[in-house]
Amino acid sequence: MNVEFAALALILVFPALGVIFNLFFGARLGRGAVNLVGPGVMFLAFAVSTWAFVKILAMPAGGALYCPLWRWIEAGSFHVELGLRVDALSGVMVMVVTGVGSFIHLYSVGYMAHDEDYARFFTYMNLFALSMLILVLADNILMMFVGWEGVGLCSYLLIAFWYTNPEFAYNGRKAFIVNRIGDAGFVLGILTILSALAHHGVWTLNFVEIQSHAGLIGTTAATAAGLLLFLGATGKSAQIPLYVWLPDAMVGPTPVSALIHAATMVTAGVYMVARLNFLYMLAPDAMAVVATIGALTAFFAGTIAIVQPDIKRVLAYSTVSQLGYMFLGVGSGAFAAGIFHVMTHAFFKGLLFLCAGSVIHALEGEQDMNKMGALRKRLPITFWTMFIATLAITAVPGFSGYFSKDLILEGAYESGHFWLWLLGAITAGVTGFYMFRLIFMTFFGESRVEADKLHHVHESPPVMTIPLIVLAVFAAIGGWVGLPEGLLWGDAFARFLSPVVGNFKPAVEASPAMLSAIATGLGGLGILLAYVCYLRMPGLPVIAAWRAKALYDLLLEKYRIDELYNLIVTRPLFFISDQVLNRGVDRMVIDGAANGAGLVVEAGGEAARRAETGNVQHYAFVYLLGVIGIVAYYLYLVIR
Amino acid sequence: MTELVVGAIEAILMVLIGLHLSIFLLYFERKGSALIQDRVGANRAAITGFGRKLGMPNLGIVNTLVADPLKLFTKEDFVPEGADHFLHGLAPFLALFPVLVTFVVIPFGDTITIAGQTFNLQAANLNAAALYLLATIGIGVYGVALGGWASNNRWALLGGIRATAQMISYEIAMGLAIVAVIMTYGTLDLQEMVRSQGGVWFGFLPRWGLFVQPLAFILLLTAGVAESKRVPFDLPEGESELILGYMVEYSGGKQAAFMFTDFAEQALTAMLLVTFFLGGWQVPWLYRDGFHLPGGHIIAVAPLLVSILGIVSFLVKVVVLCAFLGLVRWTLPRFRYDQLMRLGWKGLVPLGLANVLVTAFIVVATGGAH
Amino acid sequence: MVSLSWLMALSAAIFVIGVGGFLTRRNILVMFMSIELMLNAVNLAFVSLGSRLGTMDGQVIVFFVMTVAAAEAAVGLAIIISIFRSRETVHADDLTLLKW
Amino acid sequence: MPAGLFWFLAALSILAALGVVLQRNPVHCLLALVLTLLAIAVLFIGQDAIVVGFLQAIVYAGAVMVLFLFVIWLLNLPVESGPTGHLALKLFGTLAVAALLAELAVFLVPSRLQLKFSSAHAAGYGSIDALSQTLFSEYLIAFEVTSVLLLVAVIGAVALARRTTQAELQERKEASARVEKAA
Repeated sequence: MNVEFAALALILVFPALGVIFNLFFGARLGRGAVNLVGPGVMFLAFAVSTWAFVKILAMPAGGALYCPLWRWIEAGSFHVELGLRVDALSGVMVMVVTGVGSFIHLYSVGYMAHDEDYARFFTYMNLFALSMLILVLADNILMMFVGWEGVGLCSYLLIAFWYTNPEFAYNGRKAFIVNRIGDAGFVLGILTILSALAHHGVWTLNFVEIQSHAGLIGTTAATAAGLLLFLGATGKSAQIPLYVWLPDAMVGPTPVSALIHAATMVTAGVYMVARLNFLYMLAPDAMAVVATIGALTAFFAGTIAIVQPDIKRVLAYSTVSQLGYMFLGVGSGAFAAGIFHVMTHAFFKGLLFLCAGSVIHALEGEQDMNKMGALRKRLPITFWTMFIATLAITAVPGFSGYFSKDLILEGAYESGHFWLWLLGAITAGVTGFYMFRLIFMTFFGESRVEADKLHHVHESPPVMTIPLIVLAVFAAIGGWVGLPEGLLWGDAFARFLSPVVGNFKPAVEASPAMLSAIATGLGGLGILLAYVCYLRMPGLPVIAAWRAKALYDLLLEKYRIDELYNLIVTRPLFFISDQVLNRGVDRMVIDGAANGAGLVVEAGGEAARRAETGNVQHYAFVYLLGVIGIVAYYLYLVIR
Repeated sequence: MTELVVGAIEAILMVLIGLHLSIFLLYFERKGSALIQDRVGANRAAITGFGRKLGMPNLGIVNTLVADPLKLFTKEDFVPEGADHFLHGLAPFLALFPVLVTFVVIPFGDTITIAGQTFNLQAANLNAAALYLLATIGIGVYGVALGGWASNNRWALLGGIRATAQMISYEIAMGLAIVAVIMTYGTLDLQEMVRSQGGVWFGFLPRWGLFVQPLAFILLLTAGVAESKRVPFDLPEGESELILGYMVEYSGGKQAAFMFTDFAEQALTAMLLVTFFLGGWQVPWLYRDGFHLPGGHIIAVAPLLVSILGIVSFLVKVVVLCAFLGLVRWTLPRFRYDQLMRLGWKGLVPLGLANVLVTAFIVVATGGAH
Repeated sequence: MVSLSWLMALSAAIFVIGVGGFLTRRNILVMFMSIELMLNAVNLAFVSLGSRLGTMDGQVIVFFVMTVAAAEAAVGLAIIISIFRSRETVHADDLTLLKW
Repeated sequence: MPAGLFWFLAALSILAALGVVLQRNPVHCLLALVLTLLAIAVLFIGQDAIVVGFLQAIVYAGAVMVLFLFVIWLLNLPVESGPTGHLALKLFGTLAVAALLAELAVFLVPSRLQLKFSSAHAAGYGSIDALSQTLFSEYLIAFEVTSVLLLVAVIGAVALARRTTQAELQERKEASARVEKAA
């Protein structure tokens, strides 16, 4: 059942107005206006989203709202109609984006209170949210790509927000370029779908229409399209091999990190895979690749997070790891579980970043956990909210992360990926370890804060703590919409999404309680290990690091993936650019042609200029010769 | 062949009329101005006192009409050093010739029937006579221009330049006036124009062009005076400034030719005004069969007499107008050169254009002149 | 009736005389006059052909040629005066500024 | 047009045209040109192109050529003494002109002019009526454009020929001084 609902456009209009206002009038009208408008438009969009979401809930299963806009491209039989569409899947996403986004915006008011460039900051933030909303609301894949590109651009702008620092600007550029690689795959994926359908005379990019004609797409084409699109997703959602930009993105302001990691951008890949579930269902090989990459990324990033000293870097790798879970989920066919994890992750990871921001704010920009400790008493609200978020991410039963992660692991196991399940379960332990390492090092133990900063460590203002508290509530209870089957309202979330993403069909029978117990047990083990290492025996990690120095260094240096990329991609590229293209092609061939043309013209001109006497009669004489010639020609024609 | 002979006779007749009018104007110049200025004027030459013996006052008429030309044509023809001999000689001819050939298109009477043969009293019955007028008047510029230049004299050159500029400027006003007239009558043929001025309006008012095109009349009058370079437009000659302008280095017969040109132009102007605006040879209320007086009375007149009356009417009108032009010459002071140009370009030309425009509207609105 | 060939021959002769004048005279004013000669030769050809064909088009074109010649004379002579003011000469072979 | 008149006018116009080219004195050249124009005007009228013929006399000979005369006076041109111009140009120019004349002459052999001509004209051919009918219907746009051309020519001529007055020079100097001061 589809219902036209024009107010959907407002969800885009409000942030767009915010962008325009902040861009053109923000700096002129001052901080007060910007602080009102920047988060204000997001809350308005949130309100409209809620309205739309309530309407969807009120509809029978499978209902959707749509809002046609205008015909964008028209070329022969191919045309693209712009339109917005909200069904169960995009409804959840739009709620997450506007909801979490709103609170991050609100938090930013406090966080950016001392920054001069607040207007530019909120312009980018609004634009970021706008792009993500376009991505989510799009009813066709091309419009989705517009949003896809938009978030890429905004991430570049925001990561390099403090562009006067060359390193920050470099990191912004890195994010942009790595994203471009993925985007190339995405475009090719779109074209693959288009050509596969056009081959059968169907010219469309609309999701609903693609789905209704999905049978026309062959397995090979579906696999190719799925893999190419997934390449885009690895770029945007920071999966192996294109995850390298995300940890470096930490140089932007912390609310930006929260926005990137929780509400926008990185979840785009997961959303895309879930949105095109019908395509992936046609291509089991592509699904397997997605699940494998997801599980590997989850484990791989988790291990790096273990040794990182920078608080935001730990969170960044944890995001990469959690995103790996999501891809494991959608790759196993448990699309609802993946999206469920997107939602819960938005709550707790947004909260974690905001808390980390609060800590950094309190310590005047200090991000090294070796210079923290014992902040529990000084930052009570931050501590408690962050603790709740940590419980959620480590999947302590009852908290939101528990339900979603459980469903993913269950899906992985039941779809027959035993090894991937095992890897995911181990990663749960790793998660428990590095998250509690973060909590213990930051809030417990001896204070290692530098003396001159210690005396004005203070709790953040209410404009920052209120979003923390709100998000903490959701991080705690947000998972209850997906209670295990048979308990109270059962798996309401999956039932809600099933008209869009279909029901999960297990291939292998398993006991959910057993799987859950193993994963939770491994998580508890990780927590216990962290407790032992960082509270009971603080010397132990140092000894371990000394004993296994090679491994420790490898982890600390992120498996030297960046260096590897430098070696196999960047340096050869530079070499070819400089030695072959620059010195060979550019200077010799192109410059030679250009200069040669110039030389020929110059020499020719030098010879020809002698004919230019400047005397009009000489010119007239030559003209006359021409006239005589023409007359002679006609004479020839006549006489013949 | 008869036609050619008749045409030649008529042409000679017309030129003679023109020349005699010029002589009359010469006389008027002398005695008329004297009258206006309250002096006697030319009074010395009375051959053998012929007139006085008969008790007549000394009119000086012989002096003016005979002695002056005699003196002029017997004087030495002097050409200054460095002058262009050929052009110096050619210039007076170039000035006079176009004016004299213009006379032939002026109709001086209706058809006349003698011995069963009907003659049109117009030397050359051109059907584009109005254009012919403009062409010959345009060519007349070269006489004075070259006369001034060929004399190798600064005064003469200045006079020549002034004359040229003045004549081509006022030619435009003249042309515009004539265009309005052409539009009114809907023809280029002067005889037809005069014919259509026969008859009356409201039972008594002659259908003269003056009542239809009063503005064109004033324009043509002004421009005609300027064309003939007479006071108040005699700046090219300007005795007090340029001695005698383009004529300064001329003497004898050549100078007489230039003088004559001015008088002939004056006569021509008068004839054109009469032809265009004063009914030409038309006598008020006189038709082919006699006078039709406003009251309804008809006085029968013999056809031959009607034709002769027409010729007389034409001559009378021309003489009266010539006299009027002479009056103007001795009444108005001379313009300054900038005033002259301003009057021409900012006064007459816009007025002429407006007149043409209004005429065009009326002609179209009343369904054409045909 | 004069043969059309003779009329065209007259036109050609005047045209060629104009061309010759343009090529051989130094004075740009006289060169200008030679151009007028050429224009008139062409006008004569137009009128003659139009007269033989019985159409008014030839005459209309002559009318336009005259108008254009008037405009050309006005501007051209103004240019010659400007040149004379700055260079004190009207000889074509002294006016060779437009060369290498 | 009587044949005798044609031969007379043809001889006159060719002689006058040669006069334009061969006379040393620019004023004589100009007079020769006027004579050519008048001869051609009569040729026009002789072929029933009455209006155009008279216009040729009024506008071309009577006004445009006077402009030439003015310019000759204004420049105070001396009579050219001795042979002028490049000898080579004269030689080759004459040769080229002769070649062109020869070519055109070949064209004009009567047997080659195989156009279908009528010598009888409709009533009113060449009259002001006929010319106006054609001019204001078929060639209306060209006619209007010509008026714009004339306006442009007038403005261009004034702009080119007027001298800069002292007051204007002073004003320009002050303006540039102001600009420099501002900068």
